[in-house]
Amino acid sequence: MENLITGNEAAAWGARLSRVECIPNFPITPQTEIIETLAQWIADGDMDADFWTLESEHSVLSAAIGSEATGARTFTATSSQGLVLMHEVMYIASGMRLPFVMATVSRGLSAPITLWSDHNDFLANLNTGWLMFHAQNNQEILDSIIMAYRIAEDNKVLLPAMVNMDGYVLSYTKEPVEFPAQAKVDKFLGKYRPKHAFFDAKNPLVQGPAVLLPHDYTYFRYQHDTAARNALSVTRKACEAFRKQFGREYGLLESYKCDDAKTILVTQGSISTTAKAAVNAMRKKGKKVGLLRLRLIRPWPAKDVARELANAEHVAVLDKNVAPGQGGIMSPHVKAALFEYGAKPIVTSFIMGLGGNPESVGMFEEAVRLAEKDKRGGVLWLE
Amino acid sequence: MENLITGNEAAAWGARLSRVECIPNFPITPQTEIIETLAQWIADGDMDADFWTLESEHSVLSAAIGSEATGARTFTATSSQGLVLMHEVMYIASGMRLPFVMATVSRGLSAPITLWSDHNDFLANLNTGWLMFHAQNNQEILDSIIMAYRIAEDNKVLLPAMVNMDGYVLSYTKEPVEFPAQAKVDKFLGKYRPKHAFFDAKNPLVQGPAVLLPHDYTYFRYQHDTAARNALSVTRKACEAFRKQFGREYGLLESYKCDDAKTILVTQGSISTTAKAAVNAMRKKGKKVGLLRLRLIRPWPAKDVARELANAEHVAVLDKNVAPGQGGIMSPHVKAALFEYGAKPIVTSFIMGLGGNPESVGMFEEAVRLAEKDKRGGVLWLE
Amino acid sequence: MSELQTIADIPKENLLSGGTAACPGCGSITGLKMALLIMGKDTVVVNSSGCMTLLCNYPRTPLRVPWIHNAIENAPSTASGIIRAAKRLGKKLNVLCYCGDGATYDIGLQALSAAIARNEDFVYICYNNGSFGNTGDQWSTATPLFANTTTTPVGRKSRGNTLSRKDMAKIIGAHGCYSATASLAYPLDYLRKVKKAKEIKGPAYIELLAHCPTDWHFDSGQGMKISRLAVQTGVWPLYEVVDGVLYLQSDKTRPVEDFLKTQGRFKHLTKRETAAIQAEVDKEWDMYKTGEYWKTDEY
Amino acid sequence: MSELQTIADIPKENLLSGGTAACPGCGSITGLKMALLIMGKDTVVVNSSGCMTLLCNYPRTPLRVPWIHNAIENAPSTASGIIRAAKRLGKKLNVLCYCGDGATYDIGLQALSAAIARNEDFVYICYNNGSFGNTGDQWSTATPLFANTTTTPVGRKSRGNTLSRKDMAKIIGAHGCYSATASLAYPLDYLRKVKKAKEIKGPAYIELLAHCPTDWHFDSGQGMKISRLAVQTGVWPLYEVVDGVLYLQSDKTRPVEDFLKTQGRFKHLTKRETAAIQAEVDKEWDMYKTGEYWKTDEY
Amino acid sequence: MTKVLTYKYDGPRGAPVMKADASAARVDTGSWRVNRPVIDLSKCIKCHMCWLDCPDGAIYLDKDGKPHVDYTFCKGCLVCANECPVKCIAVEAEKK
Amino acid sequence: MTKVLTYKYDGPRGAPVMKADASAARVDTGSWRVNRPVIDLSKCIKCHMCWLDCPDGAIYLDKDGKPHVDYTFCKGCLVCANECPVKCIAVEAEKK
Amino acid sequence: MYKIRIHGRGGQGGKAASKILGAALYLEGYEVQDFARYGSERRGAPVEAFVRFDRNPILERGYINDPDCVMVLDESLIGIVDVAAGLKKNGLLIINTPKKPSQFRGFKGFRVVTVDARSIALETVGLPVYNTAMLGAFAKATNLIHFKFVRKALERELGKKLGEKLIEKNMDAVEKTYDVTEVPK
Amino acid sequence: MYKIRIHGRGGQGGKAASKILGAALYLEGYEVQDFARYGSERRGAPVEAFVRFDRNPILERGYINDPDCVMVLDESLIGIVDVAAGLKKNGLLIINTPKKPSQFRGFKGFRVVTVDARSIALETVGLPVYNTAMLGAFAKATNLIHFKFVRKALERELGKKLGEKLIEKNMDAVEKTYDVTEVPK
Ligand SMILES: Cc1ncc(C[n+]2csc(CCOP(=O)(O)OP(=O)(O)O)c2C)c(N)n1
Ligand SMILES: Cc1ncc(C[n+]2csc(CCOP(=O)(O)OP(=O)(O)O)c2C)c(N)n1
Ligand code: SF4
Ligand code: SF4
Ligand code: SF4
Ligand code: SF4
Ligand code: SF4
Ligand code: SF4
Ligand SMILES: [Mg+2]
Ligand SMILES: [Mg+2]
Repeated sequence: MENLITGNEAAAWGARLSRVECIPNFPITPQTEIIETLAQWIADGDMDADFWTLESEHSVLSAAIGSEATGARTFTATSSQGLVLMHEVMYIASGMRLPFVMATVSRGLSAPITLWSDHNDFLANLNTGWLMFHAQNNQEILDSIIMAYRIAEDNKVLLPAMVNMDGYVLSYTKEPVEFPAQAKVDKFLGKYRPKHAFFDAKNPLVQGPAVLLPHDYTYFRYQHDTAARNALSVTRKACEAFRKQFGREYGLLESYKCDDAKTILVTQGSISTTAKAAVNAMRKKGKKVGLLRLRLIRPWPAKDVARELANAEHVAVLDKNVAPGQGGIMSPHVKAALFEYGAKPIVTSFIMGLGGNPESVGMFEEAVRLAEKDKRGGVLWLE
Repeated sequence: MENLITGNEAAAWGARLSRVECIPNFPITPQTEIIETLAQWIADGDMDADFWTLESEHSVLSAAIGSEATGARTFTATSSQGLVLMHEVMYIASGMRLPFVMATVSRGLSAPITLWSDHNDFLANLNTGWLMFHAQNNQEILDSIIMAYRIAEDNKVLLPAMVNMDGYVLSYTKEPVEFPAQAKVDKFLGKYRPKHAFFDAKNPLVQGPAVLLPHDYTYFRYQHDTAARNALSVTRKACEAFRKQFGREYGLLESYKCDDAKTILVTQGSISTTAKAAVNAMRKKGKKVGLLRLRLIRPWPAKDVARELANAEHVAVLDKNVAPGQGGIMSPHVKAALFEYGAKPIVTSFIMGLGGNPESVGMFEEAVRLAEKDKRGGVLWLE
Repeated sequence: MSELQTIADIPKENLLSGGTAACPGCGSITGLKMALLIMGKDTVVVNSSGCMTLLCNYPRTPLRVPWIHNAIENAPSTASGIIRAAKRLGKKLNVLCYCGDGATYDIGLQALSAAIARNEDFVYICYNNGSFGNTGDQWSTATPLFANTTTTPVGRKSRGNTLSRKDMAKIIGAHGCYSATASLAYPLDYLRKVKKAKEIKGPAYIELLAHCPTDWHFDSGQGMKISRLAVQTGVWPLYEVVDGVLYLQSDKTRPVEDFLKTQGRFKHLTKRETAAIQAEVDKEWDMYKTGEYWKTDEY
Repeated sequence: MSELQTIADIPKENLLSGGTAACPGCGSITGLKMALLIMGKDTVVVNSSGCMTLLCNYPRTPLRVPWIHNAIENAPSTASGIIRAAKRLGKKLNVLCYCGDGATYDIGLQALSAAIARNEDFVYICYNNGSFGNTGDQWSTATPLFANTTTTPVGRKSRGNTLSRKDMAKIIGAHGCYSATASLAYPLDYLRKVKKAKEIKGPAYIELLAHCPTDWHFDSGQGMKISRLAVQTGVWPLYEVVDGVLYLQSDKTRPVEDFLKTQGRFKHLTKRETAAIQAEVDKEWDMYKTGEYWKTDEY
Repeated sequence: MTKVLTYKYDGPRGAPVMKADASAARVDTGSWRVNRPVIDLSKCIKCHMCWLDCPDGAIYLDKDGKPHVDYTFCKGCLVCANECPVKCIAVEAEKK
Repeated sequence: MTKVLTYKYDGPRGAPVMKADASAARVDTGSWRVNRPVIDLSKCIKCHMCWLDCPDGAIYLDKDGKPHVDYTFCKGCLVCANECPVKCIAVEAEKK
Repeated sequence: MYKIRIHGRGGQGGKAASKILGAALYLEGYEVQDFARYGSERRGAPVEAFVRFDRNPILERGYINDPDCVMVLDESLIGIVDVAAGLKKNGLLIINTPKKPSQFRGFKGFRVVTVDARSIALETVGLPVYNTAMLGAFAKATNLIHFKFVRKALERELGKKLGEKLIEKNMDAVEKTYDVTEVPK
Repeated sequence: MYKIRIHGRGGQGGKAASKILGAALYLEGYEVQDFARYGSERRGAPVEAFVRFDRNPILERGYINDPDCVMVLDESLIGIVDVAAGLKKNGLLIINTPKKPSQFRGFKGFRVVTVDARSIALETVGLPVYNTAMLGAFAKATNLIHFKFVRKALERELGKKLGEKLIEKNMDAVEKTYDVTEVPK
């Protein structure tokens, strides 16, 4: 089955097909359509799950922790102010090793307040210990949510996962999306049967104890870090299984015409498809240009990133975000990866697309032009 | 005047000498002593300021925004869970360009919950657009708060600033601290007379409007970023003025015996002084070892960092924090700085000191030993 | 300011211009406009994220008084900073929080309750349109029973919102501070309450029913009529709580159906559901009339 | 479970061992221990950060029932997740939130109010030691008037806390749900309320005065006596609020001084200040006795 | 077209703050109107209910206390027409 | 001494979760005691108030319903001694 | 790739128009992307919606700066919004108006099509909903979509909301507009 | 650098002891760092405090693993806590106890000093506060601090809390302990 649906609907379908059991939620633009879609399905009896609106996103994530800690497959979604309001609890969800999935719909952060998309909200979570996936189109949103449950719930991982889409430009945009068959998804995912985190009067557990001995605390952080690193290979395997089952191919990264590229654009999210159009246009003009799309943001596949970029002369990292006083948030990670790898393309950092500032084929062409002129690795703002 | 005081008391003295007018607050270990000290001074009539406890740290920072937006010099302090609970409002405070100061007392994040210090809480703010200072001892805490007001309130900057100290090991530790004379501080700081953010019925302003045009939104982010970058030179000048006025020397970084060093340790916060003891011990044994202490974390003085490290063969970055699935939070920034600079020491990343895990002279010696053996730039956890 | 016996007594300086993004016939903006007539020029408006936030859409604002928007959940805390700073700096400013029901009943309740407990000197008006309006009509704890919203949708297996509205004005009244309900259809009553609230040293809370053509689904010109019916049917009793004692001001003279049938959000209601709402309202009014709750006093 | 007429009726299985970090004579842990006798084995305790959090100090716990600590402000929200999931998964579990006054009156009030408005089926016990205890005795909105705390310290220009306690049990009562006060010195009354709360389908709130030798400054053995005096002096009236109607259960038989003088946090009080506290208590009791607030019913 | 942004630093003016100068009054929301309220001043009793009730400040009073509609703002919600006690505000379809 | 940490991945067991097995009962808080409550069972009326009131679960009842103090836990708060209706719990200074 | 930008006002159904158009094109076998911008738009405020379609997968996203076709649901927007911004040379500009194309002098170099969708909608549907009627004009002007797919699309996107009768009436509007629309070469 | 670790129980004044000791040493002209660990410690639970002092600025921080001197405020801790952990060879171990040093067989290789601070405190101050009394023992055993600075330190750190009379009594305790403490070579 295929249909024309929005990114938000794709996320809702991802949750529905994953047979999530608990959906705590709170409205925020541009995410709201996800929960509205789920609400309508449940109201119509098309889906069976507990859906309840809490009084804030801090509480939403707290409730998700509660339901997941009890043993129910849990889903939620948020954006922007809601996501940063959850920040305290983000660390708690991952530190408690609770493998649920949250769809996030990127929107710029206040102040000043905006409704349009950029990645500052999503990237506020780089240190929270969550798995972070960033989708480029609606199909990938749906598929990634299903995959995210499989990866998160793997005993090698046991961590919560975010699946991000860009607000408006995906969340409210209809595209053709193919629906995996329910039976196949059921097989792909199985039931959630936690061994470590559940509530049961006969086997009573303490979840969330204080850990005041630094040695023990360090042990748990080490386990957490290892679990996150395990997600690299677990994701690889899940992608492979997914391809076998559903025919669509995903990886930690998407490398688009990088093999012989002299200049490579690095992007994430929905701007990547426009960037691919730009690559195609430039290729037509005979320019050796490629695109590296970051898909798995955490754990950070540093080696894979570096390997793809190592042979380029120029790399243009396009950050649809900004950390004032530092620059694009992803560019230091890309540079560090290259540094570790010992590769030395010239990396130009671009800041663009803030607060919904639109990208275009022309913008990526311009970025390539500017990057190829760059001798020292500068920072440029594009509009 | 000199006295033996704790880091928390030093922070309180910094606020007192800066003649702060509004102090919204909330208790959290190990910060509480700061507000307790201020409360007692006010109760005794030794200090004159409005001190009020709100019902959460989210509200504390919101109130700080309110008082600073009205035109009053504002101070607050927090730690750990409180700091991450403020996360949403952190972006708002800086986006509204409100120059107040918050002392933070580092403590590891939950889950699992701990009371002891690491830097995950402080470093959760790298993208928030705040100025971030990290002090190494009590004297520096006091001095940095005074300097932070001067830098924050500079028209070239107009951004809020955090001054961080490590919990327990500074916050609860007494050290000799010299007190700057009030009159000199008054001269150094002047009164706060905002031109952009105040409330007045005769000159009514709208603060915090929605900015729905991406172009305008981008403009404000650009201004914000420029303001933050301006803080590099403004801080340099403030340090110079401070030295002239008070005789103590500070910079963006502290370079300790780096000139001829083959191996350089990179640290921040209180572990730096122990690291210096280790450097001294190793120097005595004839090893060419140095220390680079990060003091201004945001804006990020990438060039200065790279310049100091450029000639070393080995760099050991000691992160008292961890981003699961990525590693030490500062190490990619250090590597990116070196990458931009084109320098190529081998950088070994160390994770240590989580949840209060203690450092020691021996640990730094071991780090140097391990770094010098490292050929490819690894990641190691030390305890 | 005189005694507000008639419209003639209302100051005529309008501090809120048109040209805003508010829907035609919006009760929420009407409530702000009216309140500012009384609050006057030396008032800082503190707004929580919601429909009113979009009034100030850079680079334009309809306001002639200071305004701050911080976030959705922190208007009272922001207000407390303003109040303290103004006092320190010797500025005479009234502080008016103007916040939606979502911000008041739900995500900002805590900041409000705390500011009241701290005895902050401010006026808080909750404009209650019964939903998260700005995000497009989602259920809040202020949404009435059975209302159709996008997160409590009517469907093959659902009859809309299953929960009763949180009784906010009474909850605030239980804090011991001034708490009142108001309706735009009784503007003099509303503005008298605003005036009282302004004059009180300390916190004062007013909850204004803010008809919302967009989410309640009615023609934009009908708002005042619907707000009047809310009072007349007893769905929205007018009262004041002073020192913990409730003074009832309105009377219940019509069946709730007269109110419900004016709005699309209730159009799915069966007779039985209408009767259930009637029963709930009757029960509440029994409490008023028999004084079970609080002492009641006729208007 | 029988009717709880005497201690003999209390189940004897203790679900909370010793060996914890709680101070000797701690009322808060006593309250938890007692409540669990009634709540029983199939109870999940949801705790907010506070003194009780340190009971479970890895790798040790005194508990024999499931426990979760999430953060300071979100126990009721966490609880709602547990309740929903347990229902879905077909697990029969009672959910008991056991939270401090800071977590209840202040930083977690919103989550609590919302969970009640959503009609979640849980028991919430607020153990009220009148301060942020775990951080070392800072003022909360549950701190009594004039109490000396580290953030409302007595000093050359200050007489301690200047604000009256938020009247939480009444505020919760105004939500329309079961709300009661309790004292450890009247354990059967307390446990009867716990039993009632457990049996109610939906939310039920109990506020327990939890004597705290450390912050109130008294000898650890005196706690029960002080808790008894709190009731006898009317500082801590025992009542239940059911369907919005308050049923008073205790009587005020002694001057407040008898209570105040037992604790270091009040030792600076002048006669006038004691009288002011007496006046405040008397005013509240006048309301009870004349029925101004709510209907009152003798115990 | 794609531009490289290079703003100069605007100091305090670069903060997202604006004067509360009712500048929205320059925004033409009159174009939203589908229906147009027209006051028949000959019947008007100057009760000012329309002035008070108008959500958009589109009714102003002249020196004599007579109400007038400012069609730049008036969104045509028709609250005024419905609430006028003497029904002297007529509704006309807006011609486009 | 400084160690390089290299834990293996412990799967679900690496989560900060523990059994609610009353393992704190192995912690000796009896050493905190300054004063020691001593029950005179001959006077005891088995009202069980001490059992109910003890904050630390340090009083247990034997088969006959007689209360005994478990001195491993008893912190010596003396609540029991104060609350015993027949005052049959004596207080002795803990000898160290 | 073919790109359409729709200008309307909040509440006039610009979003629905893009949805139905998108669905119809999708049913025709095109790769489709349809996108309605939501901002602070209220009833009456200017809003935009977009449709891209192609035989190949669509990579470009977001705001359409260079449409092949612009549809203006509300004539009064002209002058307030630069509706023709970026419209390709000789691009199609469909305006809901009783006026003649020749009365729109400002739009040089574009193919202006006018249609009195309002009147037709009132006549057929009985309500001032212009979006479906406009689809008829689009079909006529471009010859890109079949009626049967428009009907299917209508059923799919609005069937639940409107019910069979209204769908029928809307189809009447589509057909009627199709018939009366005059297309410049 | 000289490093002291103090073991006590919550409520016994270990923190105060480190404060007063720190202040006295500071007044003596040393660079000083004093640090009390706070954790979940309640009254009665084991707690630790630390003092470092030196003629040069102190760079090391945090927990003291290798003290020159350990003070044990509460004898009952021995066996529960490894009080001598890391104590330097021949390091000083001062224990508050009525017992003789010879009764502490476990502590080989250290200089054990015992002092019945409890009794002395009860006698002089009238309260079981052992911290000040222990300072007398430290002064005697190390000869590092002057009484006058102990008094000053007491006034500075606790003057507000105790008042003049109690300060005097505490000084009595210090002196008395000083006198009775026997120091092994
Ligand atoms: C933390 C956070 N969560 C969610 C939102 C999204 N949001 C913006 S306005 C709004 C609705 C507010 O509802 P209400 O207070 O009733 O005001 P109304 O929109 O009805 O005017 C919401 C949920 C937000 N801005 N911040
Ligand atoms: C967000 C956040 N802020 C502050 C704290 C610090 N904190 C931990 S426990 C506590 C006191 C809680 O007080 P209360 O709820 O009364 O419980 P008590 O400590 O008195 O048992 C505080 C403020 C925290 N853990 N999280
Ligand atoms: S949605 Fe309702 S409250 Fe919001 S602007 Fe429109 S009419 Fe007003
Ligand atoms: S501080 Fe008070 S509430 Fe906390 S553990 Fe000690 S006695 Fe109990
Ligand atoms: S129609 Fe509405 S906007 Fe226009 S004047 Fe009347 S009330 Fe005001
Ligand atoms: S409401 Fe009618 S009568 Fe009153 S002033 Fe307006 S137009 Fe005149
Ligand atoms: S003294 Fe306290 S801890 Fe010991 S048995 Fe009695 S009540 Fe329990
Ligand atoms: S309280 Fe006294 S009488 Fe009662 S059981 Fe205990 S020891 Fe016996
Ligand atoms: Mg609302
Ligand atoms: Mg408390």
